[in-house]
Amino acid sequence: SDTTSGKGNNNEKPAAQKEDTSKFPMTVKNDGKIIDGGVLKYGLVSDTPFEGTLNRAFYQGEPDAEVMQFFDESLFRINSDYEITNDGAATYELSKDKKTMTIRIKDNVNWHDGQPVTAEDLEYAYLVIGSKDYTGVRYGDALIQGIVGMEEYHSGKANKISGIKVIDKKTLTITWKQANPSVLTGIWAYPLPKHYLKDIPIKDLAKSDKIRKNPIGFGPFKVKKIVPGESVEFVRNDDYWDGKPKLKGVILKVVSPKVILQAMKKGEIDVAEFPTDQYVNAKGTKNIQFIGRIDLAYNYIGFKLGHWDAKKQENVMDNPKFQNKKLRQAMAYAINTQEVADRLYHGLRFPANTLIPPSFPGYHDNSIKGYTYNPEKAKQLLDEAGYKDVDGDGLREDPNGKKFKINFLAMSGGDIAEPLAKFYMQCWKDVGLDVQLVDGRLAEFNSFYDMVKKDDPKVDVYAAAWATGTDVDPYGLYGRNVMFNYSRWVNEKNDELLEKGHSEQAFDKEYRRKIYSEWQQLMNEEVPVIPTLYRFSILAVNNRVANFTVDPGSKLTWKDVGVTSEQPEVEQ
Amino acid sequence: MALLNIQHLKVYYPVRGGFFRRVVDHVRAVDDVSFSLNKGETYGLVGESGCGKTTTGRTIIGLIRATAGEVLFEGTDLTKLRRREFHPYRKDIQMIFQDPYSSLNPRKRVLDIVAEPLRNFERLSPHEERQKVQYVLERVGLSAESIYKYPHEFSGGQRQRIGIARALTLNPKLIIADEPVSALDVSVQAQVLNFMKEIQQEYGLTYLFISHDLGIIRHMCDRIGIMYRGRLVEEGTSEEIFTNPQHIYTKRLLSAIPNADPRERGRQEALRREVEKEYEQSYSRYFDENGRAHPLKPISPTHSVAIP
Amino acid sequence: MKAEISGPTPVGANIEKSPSAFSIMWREVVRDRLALGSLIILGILLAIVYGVSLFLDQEEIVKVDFLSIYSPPSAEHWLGTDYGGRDVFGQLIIGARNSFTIGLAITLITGLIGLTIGLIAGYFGGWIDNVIMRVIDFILVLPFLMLVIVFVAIVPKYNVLTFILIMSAFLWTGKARLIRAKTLAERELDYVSASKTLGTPDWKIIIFQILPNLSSIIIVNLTLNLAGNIGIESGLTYLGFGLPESTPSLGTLVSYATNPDVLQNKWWVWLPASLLILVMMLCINFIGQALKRAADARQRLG
Amino acid sequence: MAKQTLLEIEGLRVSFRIGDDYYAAVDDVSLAIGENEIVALVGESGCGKSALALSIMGLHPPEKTKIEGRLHFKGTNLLSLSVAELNRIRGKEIGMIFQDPLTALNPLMTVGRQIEESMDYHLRLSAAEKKKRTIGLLRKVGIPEPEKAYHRYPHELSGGMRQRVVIAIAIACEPALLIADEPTTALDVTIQAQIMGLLKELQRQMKTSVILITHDLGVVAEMADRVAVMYAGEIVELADVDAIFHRPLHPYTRSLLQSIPSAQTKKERLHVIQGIVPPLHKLPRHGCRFQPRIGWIGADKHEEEPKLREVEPGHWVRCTCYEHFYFPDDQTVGGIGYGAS
Amino acid sequence: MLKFILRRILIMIPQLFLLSVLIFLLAKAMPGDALTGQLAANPKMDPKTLAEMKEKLGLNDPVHIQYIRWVKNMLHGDLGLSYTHQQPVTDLLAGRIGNTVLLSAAILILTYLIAIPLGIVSGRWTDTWADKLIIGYSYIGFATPLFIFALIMLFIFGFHLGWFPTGGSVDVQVEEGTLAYYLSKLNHLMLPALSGALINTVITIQYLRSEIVDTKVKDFVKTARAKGVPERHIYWRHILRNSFLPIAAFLGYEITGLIGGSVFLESIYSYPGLGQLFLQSIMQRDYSVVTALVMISGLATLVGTLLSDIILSAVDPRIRIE
Ligand SMILES: Nc1ncnc2c1ncn2[C@@H]1O[C@H](COP(=O)(O)OP(=O)(O)OP(=O)(O)O)[C@@H](O)[C@H]1O
Ligand SMILES: Nc1ncnc2c1ncn2[C@@H]1O[C@H](COP(=O)(O)OP(=O)(O)OP(=O)(O)O)[C@@H](O)[C@H]1O
Ligand SMILES: [Mg+2]
Ligand SMILES: [Mg+2]
Repeated sequence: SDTTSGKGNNNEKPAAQKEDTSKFPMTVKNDGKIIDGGVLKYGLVSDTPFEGTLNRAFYQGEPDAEVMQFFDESLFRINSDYEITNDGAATYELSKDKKTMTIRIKDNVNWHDGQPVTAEDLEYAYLVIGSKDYTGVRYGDALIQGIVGMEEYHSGKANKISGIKVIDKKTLTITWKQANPSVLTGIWAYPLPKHYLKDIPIKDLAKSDKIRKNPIGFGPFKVKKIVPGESVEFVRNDDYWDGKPKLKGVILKVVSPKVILQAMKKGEIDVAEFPTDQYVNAKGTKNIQFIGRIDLAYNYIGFKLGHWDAKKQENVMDNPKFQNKKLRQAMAYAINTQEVADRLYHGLRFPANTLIPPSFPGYHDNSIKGYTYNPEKAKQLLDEAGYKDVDGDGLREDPNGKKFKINFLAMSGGDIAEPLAKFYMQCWKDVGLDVQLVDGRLAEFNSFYDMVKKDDPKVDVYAAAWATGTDVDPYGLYGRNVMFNYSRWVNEKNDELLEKGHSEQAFDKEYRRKIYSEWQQLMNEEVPVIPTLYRFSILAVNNRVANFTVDPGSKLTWKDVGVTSEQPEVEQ
Repeated sequence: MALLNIQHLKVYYPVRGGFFRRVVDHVRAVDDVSFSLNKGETYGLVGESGCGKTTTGRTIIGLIRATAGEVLFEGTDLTKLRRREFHPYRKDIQMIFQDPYSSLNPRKRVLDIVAEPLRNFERLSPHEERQKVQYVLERVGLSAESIYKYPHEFSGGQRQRIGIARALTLNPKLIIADEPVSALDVSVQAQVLNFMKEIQQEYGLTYLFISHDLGIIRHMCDRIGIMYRGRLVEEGTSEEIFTNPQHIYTKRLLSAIPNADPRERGRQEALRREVEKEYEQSYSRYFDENGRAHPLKPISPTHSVAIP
Repeated sequence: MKAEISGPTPVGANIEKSPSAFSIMWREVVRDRLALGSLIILGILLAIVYGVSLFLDQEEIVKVDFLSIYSPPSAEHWLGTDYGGRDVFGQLIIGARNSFTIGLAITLITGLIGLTIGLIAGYFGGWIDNVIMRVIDFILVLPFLMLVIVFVAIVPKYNVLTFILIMSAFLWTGKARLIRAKTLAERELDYVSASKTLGTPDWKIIIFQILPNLSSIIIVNLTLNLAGNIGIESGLTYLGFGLPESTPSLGTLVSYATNPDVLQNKWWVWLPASLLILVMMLCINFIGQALKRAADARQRLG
Repeated sequence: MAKQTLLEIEGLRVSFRIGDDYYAAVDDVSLAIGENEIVALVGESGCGKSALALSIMGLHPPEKTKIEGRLHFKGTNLLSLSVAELNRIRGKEIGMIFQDPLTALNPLMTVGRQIEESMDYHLRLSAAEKKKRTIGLLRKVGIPEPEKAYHRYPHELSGGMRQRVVIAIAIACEPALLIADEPTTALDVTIQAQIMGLLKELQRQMKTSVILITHDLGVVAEMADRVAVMYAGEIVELADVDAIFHRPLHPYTRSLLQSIPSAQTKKERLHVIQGIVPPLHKLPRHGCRFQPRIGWIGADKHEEEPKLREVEPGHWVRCTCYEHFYFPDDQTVGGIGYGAS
Repeated sequence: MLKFILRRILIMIPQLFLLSVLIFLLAKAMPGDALTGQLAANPKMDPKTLAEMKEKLGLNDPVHIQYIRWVKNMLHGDLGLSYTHQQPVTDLLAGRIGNTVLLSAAILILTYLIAIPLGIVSGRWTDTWADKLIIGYSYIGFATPLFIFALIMLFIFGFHLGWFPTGGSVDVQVEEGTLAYYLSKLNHLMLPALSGALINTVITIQYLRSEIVDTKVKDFVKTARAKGVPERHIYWRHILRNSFLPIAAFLGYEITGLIGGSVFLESIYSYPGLGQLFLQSIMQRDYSVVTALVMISGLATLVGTLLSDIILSAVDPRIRIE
């Protein structure tokens, strides 16, 4: 509830590292026999209706993605590192120089209206996103802008993208200006049904009925009926390329997080992403199981070290207040993240050690110890750095003997926000640091980012979170020329490592792993931001559901999910 | 010389209507009225409800702005004065109100009520002020300790006397009495009327006495003006009006008064029928095509009638 | 009749005999057992709340203690703790103090604004009245809740003071209308005309003549309003636009109940605050009803 | 007075609850109304005239009033009737005209409907008949263009017209008894004259009896057959109209007559009745209630428990003090400092 | 009549204009814009594209230009584009307004259905136990926050007893236009409407009661009794009609209250309507939606007051509307 974005814009099933999943299974346990013609009720847990922009190229809210998972999917399946495989509706091949990818769509992949999914459909998706009439946000992606000829097309100089070639009905190639290993996780592989949408001008696509009311895809279920914003009825797509789904249909309903537990207990909902703050109360419920995975996200506390020079498009590290590494380290040691994780989050979060979460099992460096709670160490570091209590008020002064006051910006929202912020401040106070909330209150989401983005001088330290997406590359968050590097920390070693991390060489997984391990160590040493917590996301599943998993390595998909009884189990 | 001389006084109230609530018409509450009051006399203004008596009185004292015409008080036209300039004249003209209940602020003690004009016009020490208030109160027949009481502790007649005391504190020359007793019970009414006569003599007051009760008018007034729809239809001494009415409206008004002698019942009824008949027959002779009275014409030095 | 000036009567003797608006109201409240009981209860409550809060350290109370999250009532925490391990009883006391102070402040500020504007509009009438009424009409059509939310999002420093000011900015209109209507009626009464003819300036008439006559209506209205204003911030808190948690209020405690678990299983967090609001509102209401009767002579008990 | 008695009031006492106690506003009133006669009730404000009238109609709120005594109307005691039974008499047998025509009519109902309403319950008539009868009534009470007036709302009529409507309502079912509570007080003299004429005319036509409540002695003189003078809840004098005006006995009656200025004859001085009518809860409960207002008549001249006594045929007076009454010469402005409640 | 309505509409124009300026400036003054949320969600976004999008949305123009454009579009029935919904605001509202109107209407109807009998009982038989009970209810209702009450209702009737559905406005499986569809809508409506009405009604009850208490001692009621009108007709024809007038006059402001209440009810009952949309939009800084919603609710209030006046003039002959 305190994150910026929920879960990022990934739809693929993220994997969790095996050793971390002990807390939750990833797949439901149900040995019953799947009945024929079962209908599953899926709860979309949200305070608000889903927006209903049911198209991969245009949607913005996470709820829409949850709706889309039933009827539309990527051409590729992925492995546990979120890299594309050849098990999906299409296969791929990279050229020698790693700049060109050839994509072949399988023959039996058809849209819900019976038309085949073609190479042109995928090209059309790129044409839509790259169009200057395009109203969505996907053009911002570096991988899309990096396609040869994309800029020309976008500025209107060309009417095709020269880097995308349709070879035949089911084959196309995409060429990038530079080789970047991120294509394996970040390639856009959602075709648009051109035959269905081509008559609608691109600028009107997002509001068209063909996307909002009668969307089609090639996924395991077809949309039968939508009650805008609140529910969707899906029926089985008998023509699904991967075989006939086991469920006859799915009913998706928006459920308020306030009542989801009740709804699960009553069996009104079979499957739902479960709000973590209610997990404690739900724990013992007999008729449901919880399965979980580690999110592609982490919470952190950032130090404001400089500002963003918009003209030069560059971060400038010019704020002296936190330039002393020891001060930053001390503040990291001072906070008891373990206690937060255990008490406030009841174990649904756990202390973070690096800036690449364990949900990237191939890249997360578990050997880094991070900053575990150690107030003595913190005090020692502060003493070393010259922050001592000279006037005896219990609070440390800066090396010049002046009052040292730290302004902490934290975001409101949810029950936990306030005590969490309070707790951090108390921790810091315990080591003698005077930390106050900016404006004396938690900042509401928009004000928060307003202040952080604009490098408001009122802010010294801020607590935020990042969703990483499925691409492990941290450049977009910590690069020198990246606006989202909110701490404004710049460092040459960092530049070098990040550059190497998405070079052609990095297609070598081992190499990449080494580079990112180095980077994690660097960040751990320099602490421009303190990673605080990783998180689980959990789903509640009624006992009658079988074959449901959140394990991306598993071969199970929605097609395999079934129910083992007509009626859901109900809590007595 | 007349103390007060009203010349062609007109007071119109705007009537709003139409799309933008603009003024579309006027209620001619007072429509060209002229009369004058001599020092020491009581001039009675009578007429049916809504004929403009109150408006006339309130215009004279400056509560309502005149639309046209002059109100000459000792030669000064009050209607032309600005707020500031009017201030000194407030001392000379005072008003007695109809309702003794609403004309005294229920939240004020008698002392504050009666001293209000003193505080506006004279700078007195609290002690002097209290002495003066007690003096006037005793003049109107209320005991000295009443100054610490509130109006609701008094009967209607006593309240009316407090109102009179308040009007008297500044030694006014003219008092406008708008139906001063119509809210009072018969017995109390007599009290106030007697009293008003007494103080008139003592202070040499001039009254503009407004009422619709002809019995009271006859009892109180030296001269009488009969008003009808914003105009005077007849003016004369009390005797002339009551014994020799000329205008049909006056006659009708007089005949409508119930006769307090049961033996006169039949005669009174006959008279009434007769006047009514005449009224119907000769209506057009007395009123113009708009139903308004004609300008007054003198038929004797003291008696004027609105006839063409 | 001979006038004899008797010496001035001593002032004290008669003064208690003349019932002022206040003494009438007082009498009415005392006579009504329900109102008297309410007054006593309210008085005790407020004495406790303001008294105890003197000894409580707000910093200490809002201090997060993860070791005792949601602990049920015990000797240490009389009313248990909330999800931050903070003592509910302390929050209740300080919250009640804050809420009552907020309610009172809003009531007084809106009362003052409404009174001034209502008196001016009602007394002078004409275009002044017209302009004021148009402004009031305008404010009345504003979607209150929505605009408050927008305001809350805008103000740079959001604390008790700004909250009071924002609420007051919207809530004075009703009072202004009421006072204006009453002033209009009062203005027609002859005592106002009398004052005018006696040469009293307008401002004096407004303040010293009309205002005292509106006092009972004002007191009644303010009392009944106070009842409504005590829980005023709870709705906003529920929507996430209430006061910061570091400023405990009854509304904050009550809106914890939106967490279904708290609502069902942790009664000690929200129920005492809800009951306290209820009791305070009822007490004030009962007193207000008695005052209302006092203001309306027809309904007086005696 | 050979006429048959229509309504007989016997020992009526009407008390109102103030606080926890009951106070009598009407006390020991006995009065018989004969057929086709007009009996006037006069007296100052607050002496119980309306309270008496409303108790005949059964219009006092039962939870606040106590009514004792007997009210025989055509042989039934009105006080023993249930509301439903009373409703069969109200409007049909007894009609009432209220004082203030501004408030006595329902502002949301057309005049026609309000008149018809009483026919709904008392007469079996079709809608058309009712309308016809109503228009007839409107014409009868002298409303011009009755067909149009039928559809008018009260606020569209002038005060005089409204009072006519109120009268039309009261006589809609041709009641045997009409109670008119100050029917002309709110009206101008000319209109008052018309209404008086109308009432008398109606009374003659319909042979109804009328209880006329007023404090205007002129109206009494013109209208009434008999007069009951009330003071402080009691009838102090009851006699023919001629006797009241030419041979008044009770000091109160005599004082009243002396205190009214008349348009017919000019008096130099008006008589002032000292003091005021005491409010309900301060009424003296024993002795002559008028005694405080004629202080110059010694206490010994009053009866201890004054009773209404017939001093000549048809002329009744309460208390013996009338025998000793005289008007003092040295009239002052009125009781100084007296009467603060 | 027509003229009156026209004049009222003319008066509404400056009010709406002021409202539009106010809300526009406020919206601009709020921290963050429609893109703020996107940034956080989409870290891979390139700043150039961002600037481009800002430009495209016209967020870089001077405020007055933005205002004029906004008003102009609005006058053409174009309320702008919802950034988060990728949909014209008009379409967006069209999809939701039905629900809110339905809910509000249901609350209004229930409010009166509850208030009228209770108000009558309590006003007619004052000081009886029934009256005391009703007054007690009205005090408690007055002191109970709507959202708490709605939650409790939801838990009791939605979950514990299971009488009503716990979210949404209609079942997805029922065929549109069939009887089952309307029944399902009604079924979903009942609980939120009832919760809203039970709280909303207390003010009306108190109002009605005191009106009845005042009206029943009026002279014309005495006149009616003197006519021999039976008690129940006295109430129906004389007392109640007169007592309802001030309630009719209140309708306009009632609507403002309903709009506020819908924010709570819709979010608790997951009932997709304008209130919920407002909350969502303000969080996401979807200004075109926020401004449109505020304008609409302002307009609704104005129309409500107009409606009050028309109703009032229909029932009260003293108020004549030329
Ligand atoms: N403020 C006002 N606005 C519009 N019309 C008014 C106003 N005051 C009085 N009038 C009208 O002016 C006319 C004269 O009114 P005014 O009060 O002077 O009559 P009046 O003779 O004193 O009557 P009454 O005997 O009832 O007191 C009436 O028709 C009245 O309706
Ligand atoms: N409902 C009531 N409750 C208490 N006291 C009442 C009630 N109605 C009348 N009274 C009192 O009873 C006394 C007689 O009142 P009533 O109305 O009968 O007088 P009245 O002779 O009709 O006077 P008026 O001429 O003013 O109408 C008065 O003192 C009055 O205050
Ligand atoms: Mg007048
Ligand atoms: Mg009476």
